[in-house]
Amino acid sequence: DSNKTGSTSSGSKVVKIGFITKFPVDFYDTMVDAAKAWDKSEPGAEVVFAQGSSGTDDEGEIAAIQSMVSQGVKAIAITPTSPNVKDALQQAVDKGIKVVLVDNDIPDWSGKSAVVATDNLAGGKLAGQWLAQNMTAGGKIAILQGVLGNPSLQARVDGMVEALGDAATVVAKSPTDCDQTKGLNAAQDILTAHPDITAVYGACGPPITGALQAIKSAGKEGKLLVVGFDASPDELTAIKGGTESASVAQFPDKMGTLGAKTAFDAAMGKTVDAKIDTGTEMVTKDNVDQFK
Amino acid sequence: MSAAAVPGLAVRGASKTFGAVVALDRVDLEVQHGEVLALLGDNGAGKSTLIKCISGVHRLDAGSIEVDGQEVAMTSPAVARAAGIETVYQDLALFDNLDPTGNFYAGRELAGPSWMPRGLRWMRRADMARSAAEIVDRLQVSLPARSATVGMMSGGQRQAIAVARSSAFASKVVILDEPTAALGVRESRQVLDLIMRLRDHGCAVIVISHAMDHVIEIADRAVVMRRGRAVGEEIPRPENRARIVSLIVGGDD
Amino acid sequence: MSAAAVPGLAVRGASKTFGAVVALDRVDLEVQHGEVLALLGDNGAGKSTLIKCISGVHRLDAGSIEVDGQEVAMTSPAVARAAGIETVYQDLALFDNLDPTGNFYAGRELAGPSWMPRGLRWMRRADMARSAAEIVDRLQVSLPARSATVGMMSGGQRQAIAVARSSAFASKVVILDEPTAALGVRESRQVLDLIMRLRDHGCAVIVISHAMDHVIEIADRAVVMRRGRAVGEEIPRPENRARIVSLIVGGDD
Amino acid sequence: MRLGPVLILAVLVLVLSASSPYFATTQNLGNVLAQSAVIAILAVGQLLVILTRGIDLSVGSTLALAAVVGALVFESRGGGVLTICVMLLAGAAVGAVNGLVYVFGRLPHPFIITLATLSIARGLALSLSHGQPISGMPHVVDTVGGGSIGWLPYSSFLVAFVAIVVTLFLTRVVWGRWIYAVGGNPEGARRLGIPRSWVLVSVYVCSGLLAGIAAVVTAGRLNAGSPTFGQLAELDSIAAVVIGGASFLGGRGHVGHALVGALMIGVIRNGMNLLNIEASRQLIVIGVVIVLAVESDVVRGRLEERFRALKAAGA
Amino acid sequence: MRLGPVLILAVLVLVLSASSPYFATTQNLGNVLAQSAVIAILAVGQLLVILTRGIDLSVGSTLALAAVVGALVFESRGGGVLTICVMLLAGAAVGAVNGLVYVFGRLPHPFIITLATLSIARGLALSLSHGQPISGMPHVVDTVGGGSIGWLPYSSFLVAFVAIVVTLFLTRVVWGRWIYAVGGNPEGARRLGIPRSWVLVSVYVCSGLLAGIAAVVTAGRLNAGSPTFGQLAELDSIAAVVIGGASFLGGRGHVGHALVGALMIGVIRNGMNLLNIEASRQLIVIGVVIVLAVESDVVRGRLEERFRALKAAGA
Ligand SMILES: Nc1ncnc2c1ncn2[C@@H]1O[C@H](COP(=O)(O)OP(=O)(O)OP(=O)(O)O)[C@@H](O)[C@H]1O
Ligand SMILES: Nc1ncnc2c1ncn2[C@@H]1O[C@H](COP(=O)(O)OP(=O)(O)OP(=O)(O)O)[C@@H](O)[C@H]1O
Ligand SMILES: [Mg+2]
Ligand SMILES: [Mg+2]
Repeated sequence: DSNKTGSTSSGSKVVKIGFITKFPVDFYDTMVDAAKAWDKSEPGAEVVFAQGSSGTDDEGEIAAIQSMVSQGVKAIAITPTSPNVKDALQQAVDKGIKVVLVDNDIPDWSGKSAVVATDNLAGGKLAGQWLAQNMTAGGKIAILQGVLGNPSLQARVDGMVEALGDAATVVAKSPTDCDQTKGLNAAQDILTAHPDITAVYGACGPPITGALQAIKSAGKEGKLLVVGFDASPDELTAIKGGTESASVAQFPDKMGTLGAKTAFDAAMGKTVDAKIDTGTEMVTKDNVDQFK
Repeated sequence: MSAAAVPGLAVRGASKTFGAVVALDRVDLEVQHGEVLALLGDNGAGKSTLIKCISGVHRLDAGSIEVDGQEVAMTSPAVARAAGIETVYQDLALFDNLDPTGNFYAGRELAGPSWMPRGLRWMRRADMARSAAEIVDRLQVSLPARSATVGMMSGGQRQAIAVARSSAFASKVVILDEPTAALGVRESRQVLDLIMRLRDHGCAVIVISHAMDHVIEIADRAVVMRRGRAVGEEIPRPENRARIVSLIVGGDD
Repeated sequence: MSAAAVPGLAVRGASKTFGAVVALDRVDLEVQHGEVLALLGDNGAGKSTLIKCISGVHRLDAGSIEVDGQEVAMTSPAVARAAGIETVYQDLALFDNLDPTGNFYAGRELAGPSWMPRGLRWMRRADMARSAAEIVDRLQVSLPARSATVGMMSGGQRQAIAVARSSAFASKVVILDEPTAALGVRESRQVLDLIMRLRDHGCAVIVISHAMDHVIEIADRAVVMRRGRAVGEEIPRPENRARIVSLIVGGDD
Repeated sequence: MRLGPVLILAVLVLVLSASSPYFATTQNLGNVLAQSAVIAILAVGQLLVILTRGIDLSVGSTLALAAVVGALVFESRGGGVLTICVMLLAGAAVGAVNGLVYVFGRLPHPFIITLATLSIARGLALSLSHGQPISGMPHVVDTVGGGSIGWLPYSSFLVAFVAIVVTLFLTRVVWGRWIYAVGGNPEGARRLGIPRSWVLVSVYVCSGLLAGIAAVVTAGRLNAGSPTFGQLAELDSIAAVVIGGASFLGGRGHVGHALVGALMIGVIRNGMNLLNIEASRQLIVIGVVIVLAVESDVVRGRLEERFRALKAAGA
Repeated sequence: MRLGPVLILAVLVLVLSASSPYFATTQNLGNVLAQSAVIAILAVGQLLVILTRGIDLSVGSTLALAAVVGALVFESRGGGVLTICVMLLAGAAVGAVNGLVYVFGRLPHPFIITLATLSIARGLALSLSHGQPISGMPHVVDTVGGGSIGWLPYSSFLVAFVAIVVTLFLTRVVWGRWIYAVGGNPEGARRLGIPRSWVLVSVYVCSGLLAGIAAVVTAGRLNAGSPTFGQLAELDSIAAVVIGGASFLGGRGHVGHALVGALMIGVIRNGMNLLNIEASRQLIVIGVVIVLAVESDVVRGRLEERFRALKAAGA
């Protein structure tokens, strides 16, 4: 898949675009695959990719940005790990490189050409509304948080809690680092301390997959509302099987395509929309077949 | 030993156990300034334990230690050193990663300026190298390159460095735990001479040794330990040799 | 030494350098079965280096080693052991975390069944404890509790365990590097007796020692090393003592 | 073995029983055992390595790689026994690389090669799985990892089995004695003809094999093989061994140390979830409890010694 | 110091210059220096600790805590010098806790307390910042962290300054000698009246202080203080020291080792970004290159020795 990057260094008409994602997991891989597909369809562009090593690897992203600049890209599409990378991005902008933020915004930074993203807070609210509608009165909910210190994961929790209002009480909140095993452990413990909970919400996919396992071994499969965020392949299977109730889907492929395209357009000097919402949608058993 | 003089070092009622092992059992000991005391005994008799207690390495379970008539609470080796006690340990306590000079001056580096706290002073490395070389030369041990670390040196070379280190800084009391065990004929001779020089300078010297010839040659008095107790005292003279050996070996086994 | 007999151990043209230090310089050496050879020399003369090369710890830069007339490539201590060479090292090579029995049998545990590969056999712990106790008793060293680890033991106790370990398994060649340095009068006596028993059993024995009395008592022949060279050979008798000492110390310094 | 850490664990259990009504229920104790099983198994392997003065940073990544490889094999071939064998082999293979490169590459410290395989095995797991968790594990793996007899999880029997085998191996078998010898005096072991190199290789292979077993348990618990399994498990497993009371200096430690340490970590984490302590506070509490646990053992030991000395002086 | 690691670094640079046209540009070299600066500073602190046979796992969390505290102070009070002082103090304070608890709590190994503060400091940073990065740093911090003279980043001057000061301290000042002595023979140091306890405390304080300095650089580079700074920095910094060639056995190592190791890590990461190696492959390549680097130094050393022996035998 790196053939084109290797062979086109001589083609001078081709515009080089950098595409930087956080780290190698499914979500970003989908994004990268979509961007690669777009790259194939657009002969005037050559996309080079880079990744950090974790969801909070600011240093890794900055290193990636700097090496993109060294390689002479004309535009960068990036899923920023945090606002911390904005200085490095500003330096790129100062050199005339266009920057498109994908997946996460850096709110108070004016150097960006566009933001192509899901609104995580809105996604959280979507989940909160869905839960508020579907929960029985006086319900209790447990929250499996994501990675501590990650603003967009925090927004998913905040949005949900806000929209849930007082439709239910939050009885437990556990950190999971978006790790499957930790999600399982936390869910086991929560089910022990709060056998009467009626719903579980997770800020990312893996801990919810883990929690489903705990729910299954507690014999409560299908008796709890389980709502995740990401609609990862495993979640989709679970939703189809009826063990998970719903998940907030994002559209990483859309982000990939639109991110690369917007960056290319910006580099070519076209005007681009400042905010491109790739949207979120509630995936339930009813519409799960549309997501694959 | 004259009863009137204040002993340079006195140990009274020293006891020490390690778990189930009674290493010292109410031991009394006195050494005068200008006297060489030999501490004799079988392997495991408690000699090294006694001198480690005197040097502050171990703490006594009971008993007291006096230097020049003043009781000193030997809570750490630094206290003992400050009280004027210098020790050559049986395990040498060398720094394998440092060169002879570094070993020599460890803990009392030549450094300045003197108004700075000790640890923050600038080392006078050339001075240290020079005088270390002098003192080692005096013991007539052949060392490999000056800058080699002592970790690679031969058993005798290491022991010579340890002996030279303590004797050079001797003030009131010098303790040597088997100082010639690994030394050759000539090097042993030098160490024995050194011990006598220390005595002549008024140090109180305690020597542990299994070499009866050496003991007879240099010691003014010999205390024999057996199973943690001080079981007897003799003047080491050739004619007493058999008596001393039988004291060491013990009548009961 | 009869020229006709095949020597139990022969070293020919052994050379070894450590960086800039020439530790061995074309050393030749022969020991017959039933002979005790004393290896003498100043500190740093290269004695320990020579026996470490014979025992496979270091590799010779040049030269060869023969056991019973067969040249053996001493690539590791395991090879030397397999060739029937047992060694007591100057640094003892004890396992501080094991008890005396564990140290005693390290590398040749009593274990079965015999058709299993050595490493996978089940240890006969009671057997080992029993015979270890016997052999240690024979050296008449008093040890603290049987199950104590040797790390905490006195210098002499440790040396006694190391000597007992090697001598118990002696087959063709036994090498002892300063085996009595830390031992008391009685324990030294036992070790000297032990060496003579080994000789009587037909072992070729090499002893390194700085104690001239011991050498004169037990050695059949003495080779003197100086600065990495074998500089002379003498029969150790009281009347040769001065000659030997001057060989050791050397005329040139 | 020293009883200190066991006492501290007991105190911890008492405190938690008093502060949460759910803690001392059989269901929860089952949870604790299941949650600690993986760390315990990894810690036993780590103990073997630490006994020889080494360190194995790669256990977590090895676990992930073994789980992913197992899941791929199950996906394409099926078969419970085959899947398990493949996972164990994958673990042992990484261990063998660690051991062989460390010993025969004459590296100065195993930190380097195990840090490298920490990175390499994780990279391989991510490549092979394309960064995705692979769902589905054979029934036997699911049972081992997630099943239980009453409230006692199968995995705790597995831990007990591993602990007994390794204990017998360490205390009764010749090779086990050699492990202690190499840890106590590596050069001495060589001089006495102990095959030091192979002893060293073997402990890394064992550690890798045990990471493979831990992979079976993890994969069974989650019914999947994921490249993100076992992150930071190296720190957990080393911490378990050290908190349990084994020594970093080599040659001093028992399987019991690893188990007690692993249980202690499991109990602390479980207790905090039960007490619903806020996420960032949890980090603080864990740190404080770990130090207190080890420190109170130190204090206990010193008091005992002081007491004995006083008694001896008085007698 | 041994030249091996430097040679390996040189080879690495040559290989990368040949394979990427961007590598040997001044702009990129500036980037490499800036990217390595934080690891280098942390590695110098880690070196001091490793010289005394210790380990400091808390450096990354300490960095995060110092940066967050600094950002909070700047937010509420302003003032460049004040902010920097607060960051350095916060770092040194964590180091002091490490050192004091380790030494006076008589813990068997610093692994335990520094693992605890790894957790505690991260928890505090998250609590204080409510899990959010805090934007805004005084101009002087921004300059130190992100500014440059031509293509040479300010932070590389800071690294050079730190390296020179610590080198002089270690080789010329009495306390530095004591650090080597304590590392070479801790019990021997005590017997010779060296204040072993305070020497040990001091290296942890220095390591913490240097983590504070690293916090200034990081915060300046990113113009913010974030509780997620410095994750896994403990492994990076230890790796740098060990790859550079210092010994885990204590008392053997130089500042040069830490710098070369940090640069090597920085160069490898930069090179992989330039060559556009895929993320999961990067993990594999990093691991392989680290082992090759250390291994080739080992082989070089052995060849040299063999050669000398042959020459000696021939002579
Ligand atoms: N591993 C080593 N590396 C470097 N130099 C060494 C090493 N081993 C020994 N030497 C040096 O080689 C020389 C001979 O040392 P060796 O230990 O053989 O002496 P020795 O005759 O046994 O002396 P002693 O009577 O003091 O034990 C010494 O100068 C020593 O410093
Ligand atoms: N730190 C310790 N822990 C436990 N036991 C010890 C310790 N130090 C010494 N012992 C024991 O105390 C007894 C006395 O030992 P010590 O070292 O004082 O003997 P010694 O007279 O010096 O013998 P040697 O002549 O062999 O050096 C021995 O039985 C020894 O095993
Ligand atoms: Mg002694
Ligand atoms: Mg020798």
